[in-house]
Amino acid sequence: MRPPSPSIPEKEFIQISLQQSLRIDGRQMLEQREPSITFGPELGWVECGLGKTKVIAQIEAKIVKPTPERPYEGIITIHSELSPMASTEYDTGRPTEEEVTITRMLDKVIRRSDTIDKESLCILAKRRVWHLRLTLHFLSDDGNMLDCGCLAGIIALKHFRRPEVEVIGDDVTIHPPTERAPVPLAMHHTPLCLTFAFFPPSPTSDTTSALVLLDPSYLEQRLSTGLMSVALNAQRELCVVHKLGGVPMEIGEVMGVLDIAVKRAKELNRLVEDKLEEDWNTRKRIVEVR
Amino acid sequence: MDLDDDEALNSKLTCPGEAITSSHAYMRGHGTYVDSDEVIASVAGTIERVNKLVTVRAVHTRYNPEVGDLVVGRITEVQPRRWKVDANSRQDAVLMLSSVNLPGGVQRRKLESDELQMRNFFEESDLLVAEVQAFFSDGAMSLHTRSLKYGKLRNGQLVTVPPILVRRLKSHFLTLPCGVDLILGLNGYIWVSKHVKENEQEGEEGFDAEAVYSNQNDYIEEATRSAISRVTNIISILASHFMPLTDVVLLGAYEWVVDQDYQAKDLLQEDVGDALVTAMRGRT
Amino acid sequence: MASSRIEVLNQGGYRSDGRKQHELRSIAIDLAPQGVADGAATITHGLTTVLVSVFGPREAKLRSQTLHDRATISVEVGVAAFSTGERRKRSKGDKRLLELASTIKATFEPVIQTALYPRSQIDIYLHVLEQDGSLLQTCINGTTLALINAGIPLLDFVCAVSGGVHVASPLLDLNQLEENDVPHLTLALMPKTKKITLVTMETRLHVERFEEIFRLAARAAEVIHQEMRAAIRIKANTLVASMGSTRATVDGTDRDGNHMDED
Amino acid sequence: MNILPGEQVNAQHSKLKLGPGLLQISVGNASESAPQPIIATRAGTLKHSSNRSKWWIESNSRRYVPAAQEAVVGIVLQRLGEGYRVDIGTAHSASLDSLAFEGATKRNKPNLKAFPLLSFPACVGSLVYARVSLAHKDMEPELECFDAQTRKAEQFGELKGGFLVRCSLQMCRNLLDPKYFLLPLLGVKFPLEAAVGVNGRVWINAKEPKQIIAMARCIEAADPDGGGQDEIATKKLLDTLDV
Repeated sequence: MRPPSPSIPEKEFIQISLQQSLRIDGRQMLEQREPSITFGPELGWVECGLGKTKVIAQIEAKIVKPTPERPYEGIITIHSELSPMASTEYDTGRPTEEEVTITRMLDKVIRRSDTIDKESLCILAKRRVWHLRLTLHFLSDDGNMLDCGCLAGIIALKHFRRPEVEVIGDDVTIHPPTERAPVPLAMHHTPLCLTFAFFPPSPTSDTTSALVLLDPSYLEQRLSTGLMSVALNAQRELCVVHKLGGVPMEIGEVMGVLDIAVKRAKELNRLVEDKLEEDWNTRKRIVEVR
Repeated sequence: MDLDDDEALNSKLTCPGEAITSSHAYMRGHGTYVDSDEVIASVAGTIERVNKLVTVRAVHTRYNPEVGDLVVGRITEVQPRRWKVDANSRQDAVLMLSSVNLPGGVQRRKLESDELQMRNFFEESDLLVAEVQAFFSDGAMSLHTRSLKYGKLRNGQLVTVPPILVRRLKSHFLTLPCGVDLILGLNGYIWVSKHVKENEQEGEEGFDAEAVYSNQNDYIEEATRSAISRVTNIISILASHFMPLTDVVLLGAYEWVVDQDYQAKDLLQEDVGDALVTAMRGRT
Repeated sequence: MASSRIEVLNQGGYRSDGRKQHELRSIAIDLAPQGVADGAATITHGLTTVLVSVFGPREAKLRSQTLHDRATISVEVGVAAFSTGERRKRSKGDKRLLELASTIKATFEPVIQTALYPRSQIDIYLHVLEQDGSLLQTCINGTTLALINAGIPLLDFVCAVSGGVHVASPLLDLNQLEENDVPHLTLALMPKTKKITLVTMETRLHVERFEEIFRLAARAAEVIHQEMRAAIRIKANTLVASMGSTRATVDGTDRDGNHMDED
Repeated sequence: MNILPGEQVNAQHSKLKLGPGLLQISVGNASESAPQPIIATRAGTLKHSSNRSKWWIESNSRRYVPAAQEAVVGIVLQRLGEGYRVDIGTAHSASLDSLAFEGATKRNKPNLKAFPLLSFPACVGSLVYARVSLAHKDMEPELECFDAQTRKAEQFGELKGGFLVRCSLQMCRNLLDPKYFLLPLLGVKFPLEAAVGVNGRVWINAKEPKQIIAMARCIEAADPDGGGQDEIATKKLLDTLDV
């Protein structure tokens, strides 16, 4: 059975407290839940959490024949499915609208924004390319699975190292990690996804502009009058802007949200880099010894 | 906008999102909403004003029921003690078992056995004529057939038109001189059938259960059959040209068709249809 | 989709199809009824054509899907196999079509006054007949027209337009060729409040560039609104005139100097 | 004593009563000297009454299994002809009769249409505080909003305003324990209201939204299945919350 929609007192209380800029979990309106990032023993395995929302991302690489349309490019596929494990709201079978949104957004953020230099994944034109397979497991849903999933996916890509290959003529030699240090993927940029939720302003206030909050929790996401997701990198380049319906906003408001996103993306990017470096420092010793 | 100019306000067209007037001076009615002290249209149609009430009547919309309306409907579902009836409205209408006349006299009490044999009275896809009795809290309408004029329909065919074209008339039961009866449902469903003579319409005493809930058509003559199709085609043509259907128009149209000696199938030709509409326009 | 050798914008400031940078493609709107639909519209932007039928508000088919306090909206998008240069059949479960449908649904949910029709359902069926870029724009504009045609109460028109940036020059109403080549966005605007209900962009673009095209597209949406409104008014006028009940003046424009005509 | 599923429990009494988490299984013929063995079906702490006649396992979970006479907080899902469907977090939704309210009797049943609307204008999405009047494994649970003997509302009925917190079942039982530290700790800071359902839902109310938020966060922090903080840590958290 699907859980019932939030009750009237919950709905009213969230609205009243947000009008006073108070959030149930004690955050500021534009504060993101501190992402928890745990790396697995293997490279390219990461568990990422925002509050109780948890996603595992994992990367596998294998060598395949390229598609005839793009003989010089590697292949990236993303596999994600919301199972009833994340929340009783999701069912196996026909995908829900949220699932469609999440998978499409992941595709746009990670694949279509040219994150990975696909040509660098080519080993031997028309014959051998790398096929990267990114699998996302959504473990639990406490709101904003999209940001969490994107973050996990991007970090996993940055964390991953593929074995080095050597091409002499038509001969391809794959060096196992024990022989030569594996190489990181060539990435153009690091897009990060930030989701904002909107709530109607207090009826007593003068403004008609909506209340904006970052990184909605489950309840906030369910009760909001609209969501807007922005994926961008630390270089102030927007990759995806996604505001589907929901409360209408003025142009200025939209630009205001984008400005906030630009600032937050820089901070988040810093955090991701720090975490990766920290993890790498613990591993470097082992890799170099070999 | 000049609000004192009643003529202008009454005959003006508007579109969704267009401000009509101030919400301080006027009250908002159907087809409008209020935002920042303005009454704004939410449908495309004509602005109508009754005293301080401003409404916008959509040009084309589904049927909006009102109590006392005569409707023609089709049974969609049989449920415990009630039937669901499609009446071209936003929800299926409800016909309670207690709102129909049962065989054996008007005063007969409902028995539990009646609940078990509801399909003997009406079953899925049966057509009926009824009156809107009341509304439920969620806006669904409740129908009744507790008059000898109402009940199951047979001996004819249904034609559907936009509901706005059926105007409120003194009587929605019309009889054309060609032996055809018409029931103009306000929901845009029109029943065209063989004429039943007055004295054959069951009186209080001669309440004929068999006939009322019968699923069998009477014998219909060739001439009546072609008259029925002719009338049906006339209605379709008038509706496709968005002509309101009144008794006068329908009678006139039928006469015109007979005068011009057109058969039912001739009416399907576009030029004949256009000529018919032009002729009718000229009269009104 | 090999990148074309045709210039997106040539030195004379013309685009591949001969348009200027800010020029929209021709718009054709047909509001004639289609079958038994309560409202229908066929809209063409250049060589992109979408046919929209709206049914309802009517009894919901599945009782489990009804909402006790408002109407549910369902949207389905179909694509004709012949609509693109390459004949290709899209399955119903195609993620892109599902996304398009859920985008349209989310766009119209806050605009349709669903609270007026508890327990009912409004079905919107779109069929793409021709594709040459700006598909979402065409779908949204067509849906707005079909909903108005069906007499379903809306807070306002929803007018969508696409835009892109070639090097540093903003372009409006992109065709397929441009869409493949330049970063592009689609936005939908409610003309009365000039507020944005939808904005979607899926290619890399600097924030400053984004703002420029964003503001430009918002103005273009208002121009499209004029076209759509004129079509609705002409249709309404003809219907009202043929009903003969009210003596409406048969002209597409109104005389009260509405504030939406300012631009 | 901690116990795991499958472990045998040495419970013996002439009038033995088994509570949740214990099961008597049938193995061959039972006799006076060798009664049928009793095993645990849940992990938890084995408890028994002082005279060793009643045995049960206390454990923490989030899924509520209804038991008669327990107070629960539910969400109204639907209005039916004669009552309401209420979600109380169980496998099946519960039913609440419109007659199960203070003042509603069979006699004024003709007024049914108007009456429950006045006393209990619950629409879909409202919260109710009710008591489980029927809990049977083969039937859907039934609720009532009065004391069956006195027919008085006691404290049951619709919960207006406030906020709903979800927590583990153990936390609910803790909150119901008058010796538990949390509610007195909060009560010192500001006046508050709380309706604790044993189904893992607690309705809380106070004057200021930030006080309600403080309550919600403290319950979350002290929940053995959540933050698991003790009195000192919870007090520290509360002191940072500016209430």
